Amino acid sequence: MKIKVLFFAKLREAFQTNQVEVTFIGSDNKVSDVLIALRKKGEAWADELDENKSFRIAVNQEMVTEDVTLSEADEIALFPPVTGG
Amino acid sequence: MKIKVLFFAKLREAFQTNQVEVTFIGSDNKVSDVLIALRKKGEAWADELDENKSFRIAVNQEMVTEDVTLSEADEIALFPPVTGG
Amino acid sequence: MTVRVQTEDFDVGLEMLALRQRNPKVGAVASFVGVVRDLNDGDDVSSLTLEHYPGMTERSLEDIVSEAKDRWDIYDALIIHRVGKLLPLDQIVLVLVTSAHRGESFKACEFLMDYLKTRAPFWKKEQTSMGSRWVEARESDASAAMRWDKMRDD
Amino acid sequence: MTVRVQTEDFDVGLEMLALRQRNPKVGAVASFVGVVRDLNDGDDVSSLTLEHYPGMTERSLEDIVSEAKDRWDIYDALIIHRVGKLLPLDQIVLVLVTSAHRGESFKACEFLMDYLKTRAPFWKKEQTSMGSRWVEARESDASAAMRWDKMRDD
Repeated sequence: MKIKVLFFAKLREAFQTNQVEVTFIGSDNKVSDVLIALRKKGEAWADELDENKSFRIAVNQEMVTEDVTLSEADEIALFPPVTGG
Repeated sequence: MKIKVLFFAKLREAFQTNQVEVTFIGSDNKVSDVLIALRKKGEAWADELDENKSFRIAVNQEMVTEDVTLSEADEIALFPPVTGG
Repeated sequence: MTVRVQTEDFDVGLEMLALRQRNPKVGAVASFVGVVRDLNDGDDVSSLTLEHYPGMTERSLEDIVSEAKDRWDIYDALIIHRVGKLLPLDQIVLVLVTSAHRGESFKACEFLMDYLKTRAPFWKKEQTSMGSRWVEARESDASAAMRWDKMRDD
Repeated sequence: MTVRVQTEDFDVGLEMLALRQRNPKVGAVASFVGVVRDLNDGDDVSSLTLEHYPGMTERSLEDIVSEAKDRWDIYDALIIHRVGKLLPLDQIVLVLVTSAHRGESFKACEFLMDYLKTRAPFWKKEQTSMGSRWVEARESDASAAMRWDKMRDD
């Protein structure tokens, strides 16, 4: 299962990329599994996606919590708390 | 003591005038004394200024209650509850 | 000028720009525009005539603006109220408030409208297919204004 | 269109006219404009860059407008939010709401701003004399939005 993960704002800058693809063997993966995989990509990743950091998660453009189960072709996005308006 | 009384909106129409002058002998007159004098001017006056009617009183352009004591040259105004905005 | 009573129409965009551009610390502009509706209490309204008490009107509006400035951390406020004959879709009243953050300007703007509705000496007369009639004061306006009195006591 | 995300500036007066003139039953127009301030947290801001999540932004704004229409008796709402580089005094966001009576449009307008501030994926980066920095989310925005959640439960 391939999952596209987008990054915005401070996370995009910290990871020096605006998206990555995460591949899983098997199904029933959750957002939390994606986070675990991403934290292994390096210090900036482990730091910014630490459980104590307040980042937001969207799946298919809806904000969700990390216990959401993913389907093939889902679009995940990770970003800081929003500051528009 | 001469007191000028202005009327607005429905009261102006009912009394067919936008102002009258009320003359009192002596001082220490209150707004309520003016109302008593005005009610004697005819049926429309007695009717519109009846105690049960909800009209508003301003003295020198500030809304007040009828127990306010008047001074020479005060400007009284009587009008319906306001409906601007 | 903080308050204007006039027969002419007003341009919301221009008034807003003029009010906020004075001050680069303005982060929030709340506004309210009242408009003549073509229907009131079930009858078609063909036009509206607004009468006021010259002198007292300006004074009461200025008092209301002062009170808003005492209560909330706002920079500026503007009230424009039209008088004379108005037609459906015409603008009647504009209230503008500027502040650093939005909460203050929202509250002050609503307060200004609520107080204006019960304290500023304007009277509306409607021309309908059933003839002319003075608009009756609404109980809901009195209670809207009273919310703020209560808040002050808290 | 109910929501627009754009780099260009907007004209509040024109947008207001377009929204309200569709409907002669509109008696009230509440609006809010957010403006770039030249100062934030004590530092001079020379410019602001607004990033967003294309697609999700429009969708979240439309959801917020739908929710406002479910909650209050309003006719129409419009949200315009700018992205890209902005300077002090530039307009950032416009929220417009029309209704028959003022209470509904005031409430819906403030609700739209509060929800937008916590739910719509925009991020501000400030350029100051001390360098660039991402604006931190405010706790006060989270609690402003939570007021409405609470109200719904009541």
